[in-house]
Amino acid sequence: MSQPDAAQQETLFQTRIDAEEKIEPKDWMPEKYRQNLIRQISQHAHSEVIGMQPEGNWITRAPTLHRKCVLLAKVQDEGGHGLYLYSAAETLGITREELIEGLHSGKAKYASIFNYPSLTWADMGAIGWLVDGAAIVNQVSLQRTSYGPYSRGMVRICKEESFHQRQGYHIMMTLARGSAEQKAMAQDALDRFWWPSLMMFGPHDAESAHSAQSMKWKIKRQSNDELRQKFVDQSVKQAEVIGLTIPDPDLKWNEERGHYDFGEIDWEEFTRVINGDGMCNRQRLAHHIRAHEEGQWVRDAITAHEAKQRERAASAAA
Amino acid sequence: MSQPDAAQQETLFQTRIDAEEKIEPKDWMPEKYRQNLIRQISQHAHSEVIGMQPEGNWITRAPTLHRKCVLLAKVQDEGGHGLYLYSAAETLGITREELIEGLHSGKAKYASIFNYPSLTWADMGAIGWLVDGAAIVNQVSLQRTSYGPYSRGMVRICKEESFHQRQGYHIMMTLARGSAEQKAMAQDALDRFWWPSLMMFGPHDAESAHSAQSMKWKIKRQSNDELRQKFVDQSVKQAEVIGLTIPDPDLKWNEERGHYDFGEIDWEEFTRVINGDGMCNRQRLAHHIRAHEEGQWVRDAITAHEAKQRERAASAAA
Amino acid sequence: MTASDTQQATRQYAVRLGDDALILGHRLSEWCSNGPFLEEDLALTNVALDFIGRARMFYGYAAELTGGDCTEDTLAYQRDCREFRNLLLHELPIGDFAFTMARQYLLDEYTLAFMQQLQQSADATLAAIAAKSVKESRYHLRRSHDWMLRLGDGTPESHERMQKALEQLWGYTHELFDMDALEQELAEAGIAVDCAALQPAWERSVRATLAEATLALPTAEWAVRGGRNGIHTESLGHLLSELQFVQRAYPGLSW
Amino acid sequence: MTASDTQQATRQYAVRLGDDALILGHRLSEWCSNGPFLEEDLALTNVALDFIGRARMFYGYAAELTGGDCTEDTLAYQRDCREFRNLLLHELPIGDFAFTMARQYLLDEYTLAFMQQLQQSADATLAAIAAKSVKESRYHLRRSHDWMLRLGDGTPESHERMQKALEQLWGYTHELFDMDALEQELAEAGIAVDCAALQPAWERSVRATLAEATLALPTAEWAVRGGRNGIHTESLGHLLSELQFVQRAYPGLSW
Repeated sequence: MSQPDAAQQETLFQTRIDAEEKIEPKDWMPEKYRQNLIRQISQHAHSEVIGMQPEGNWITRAPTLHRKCVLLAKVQDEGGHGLYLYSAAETLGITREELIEGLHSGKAKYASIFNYPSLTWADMGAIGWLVDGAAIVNQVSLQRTSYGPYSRGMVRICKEESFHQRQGYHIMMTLARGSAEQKAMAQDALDRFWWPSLMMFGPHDAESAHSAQSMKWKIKRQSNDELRQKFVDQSVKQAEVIGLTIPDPDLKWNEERGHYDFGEIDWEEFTRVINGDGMCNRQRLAHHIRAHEEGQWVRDAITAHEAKQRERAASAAA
Repeated sequence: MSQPDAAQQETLFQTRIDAEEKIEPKDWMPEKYRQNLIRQISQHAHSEVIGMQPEGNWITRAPTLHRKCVLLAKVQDEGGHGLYLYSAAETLGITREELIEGLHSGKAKYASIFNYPSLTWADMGAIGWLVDGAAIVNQVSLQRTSYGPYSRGMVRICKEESFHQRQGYHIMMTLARGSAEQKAMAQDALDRFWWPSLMMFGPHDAESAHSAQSMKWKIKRQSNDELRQKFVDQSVKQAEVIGLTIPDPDLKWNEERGHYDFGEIDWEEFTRVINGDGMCNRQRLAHHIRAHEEGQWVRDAITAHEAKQRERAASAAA
Repeated sequence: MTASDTQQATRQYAVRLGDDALILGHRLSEWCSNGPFLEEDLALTNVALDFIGRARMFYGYAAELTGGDCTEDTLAYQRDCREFRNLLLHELPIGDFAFTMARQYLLDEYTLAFMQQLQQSADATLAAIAAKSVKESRYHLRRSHDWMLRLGDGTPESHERMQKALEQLWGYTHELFDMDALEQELAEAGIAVDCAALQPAWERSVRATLAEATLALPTAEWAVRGGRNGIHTESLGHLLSELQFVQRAYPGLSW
Repeated sequence: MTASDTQQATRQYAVRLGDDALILGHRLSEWCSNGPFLEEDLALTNVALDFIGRARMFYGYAAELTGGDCTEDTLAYQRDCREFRNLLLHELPIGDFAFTMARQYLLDEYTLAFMQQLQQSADATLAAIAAKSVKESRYHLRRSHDWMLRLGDGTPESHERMQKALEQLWGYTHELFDMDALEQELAEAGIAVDCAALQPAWERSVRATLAEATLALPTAEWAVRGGRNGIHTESLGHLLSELQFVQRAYPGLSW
């Protein structure tokens, strides 16, 4: 049987995509599809892992033992998501070590929201409510992504994330119903995290570099602006319930569209933070690199120990 | 002129001592006198330096800016005392590096009181009042020690220490007159530091290994027990003034002796702590060793820079 | 002891055990996002969570025995250094990964045996907490025991780090087996564990593990004690300033 | 501005300058008993003392302008992270000795020039504090400048550490020269320093020193800002939990 040529394969591939079939690791796929997926999954994985830092920053200072346990479990879940996602990326023929190198060299990105510092306990609420909230909107959509392992990872992750979002919202609610100081703390956290959360969905569709092809390949299923709108709509109501004010004077219900209109995002800030001028860009990477380097001797010890074990097993068998 | 033989020199030396003449660095002195002095001065110097740790432990947590400044200045003074004393020791033909090696190897000792942890802010009061207080009693006596550089160092140090003692006492007074919690904190600090302060004067005269010879050479001018009694007498009154209770049921005024009688010291604890089972023995040494090792590259840089400077000066002159 | 004496003593005992768990849990939680690789990061966080959960159970019981406004949180957040009663081994700063794992191993051997005994307590609540803890501790011990082998019998560097950690920790282990009057009385009443009795088996297990891990049993004779009397290392105060910050800065609120 | 506006703005300005001094002083004080040798330990402590003393003067003045129960200590001990207004460079963790010294040098160049200007302030109290600060800062600068040369032009290791420290610090220096509306208005009233105007001379001095120290001026373009708006690095909260512990744990008492 002759090999189908590249064009045939590509057509076949697109037919499968169009038929909503899932692509699996051993299936043929265009190199750009593979690269695009690696980029997206690795960014997603790194986001989960780097996202452990701003929340990890409050574990030792959580105000009650109950909140401390919930936060610890949450951060652990996020690391777990990072693990699934690294595994999903590995099915595309890249190693964990390569993925980490990409992060450390700056070649691979992570969600820019984690370049904002977590400054008060209320930030644990805002991050859970808004950042996880935005992530879920995106991830729910990605449950239908065309690559099988990624899609299945999203299903699993979505369940946990919605739990996290409720916990974050509950922190905000408790603060908003607390003392004047606590309410101010909650409002301040909302003020700081609102716009960066909207930025999480990426540039407007018209300006989005990877969007068109990703939509065609069904790596992405909904556009940045559609997802952002969905997030705004749900968040406005949630803010109202607990009496916090979304920091956007242009926000108002548009009866005709059936959606909230909202103000323009400060894309200059978006670019500035992505390009390295966020409060924590350097800190986040330096932290990850330091921990990785400090762990080298531990990883070496495991390798050495396993080699010794194998040798012993071999000489016992001989 | 023939060299006087050793016995003659030793007689001459003792005559000078007996006449209250100060021995200066270039004077002849018995080797054991020199060794004895190095041991004592280095122990004294190391005590000043290691003593910076328990107080340094509260600089970042001092409860008012005023107290913070006073404590910073105090710790700085102590380091300064360490410097004078290292210099005094160096006049006896030992280098700073050798002195520090002695400390790190455990050959040289420091005052065992610094093996107790500083656990509350009141400990800054108790250390100033009692530990510096005990040190002063000893140092006032040492102002008349027979070795010139040591004696002059003591004069200079005594002035500052009495200032420190007043500051420590003032902290205790403020706490003792404060809330019930504060008063309890002060009493607790007194309870923990009282007995170790009495131990600072060393074993009873009868058991003191170096005492007889040191007294004869006038390295020491008063016995351990005399000095301890003096300290007890002054401290009892000071405690009364601020309404704190010295933790010794046997303490009572002895009209006949004109001194306070006091209970027996727990010499087992004394030995235990000196021999390494104090709360902080390992921590104090490890801290000093770590800082010293971490500073190696800095000291190397100074040496290298100075060498470069000299070379440049030489080639400019050539 | 009268019933009220017993209750008061049991309360103190529960606080002690809560303090042990909270402070060790706190130290372990400091590893979050600092582990040598992601799986281990999560495992450490997971163990931290077990210990903080355990602290909540012991404190919850102590609060119940205390009555009034006392809660697990007042116990955790409103006592200063001198009131904490944890054994010192739990509070030592985390050090490097070898130090953390050596401490964990030494404590896991102890804690598993301790909780197995406490399951037999005449106090039903303590026995129930212990039953839950035994399961966790078994898993903790399997993990830390594996690490002893991997690091002890790994590279020369890991071996050296592990040996050094053991030397630094050893003097703090003796206190684990001390019985003071309170625990003596409670042990006689069938409530507390006779931890002095745990020492021989503990030492046998530790010896066997170290031998397998090609590590030497520390020989330097030193012992530091004080935790059960509220005499701590200087690190505890710093830990508490962090742990308690929010509650101290904004007292009396709900979170 | 009305007189009352001016007073309110001056108060805020004094708090900003107090925050700069306190937070840097705190960081320097962390070196106590951790310096590379005893003389340097004392010198660092001494500089720390100058800065904390300076903080007291600025806070004292701010407290006077505030009235009521406000004191230097309520300003230092009763505000949380978001209320602190120090420029970020002051709060960064101490790092190694090269990092501390490079930070100190960059700030000493700035602070000396700043205080020389502030001496001319129409506000007599600020001018007087500045006059005292100028003397101290001259000494600080002499010291940190020497260290730049010694470490930059010392061993390969010290050179590398110093270069790395400069790279890590550089993005935080831009904020030193920002003027917001408050400072703009106060500068127009002759009270505040026009710090934007200090930049050219600062950069000339820094260039000259780095050249002499065989160090390269960092070229990476990045800038982090936020201190004057209470947006801080995550390190500040931890610093405050330590700094404020006693006052937070035992509120409302005299010490």
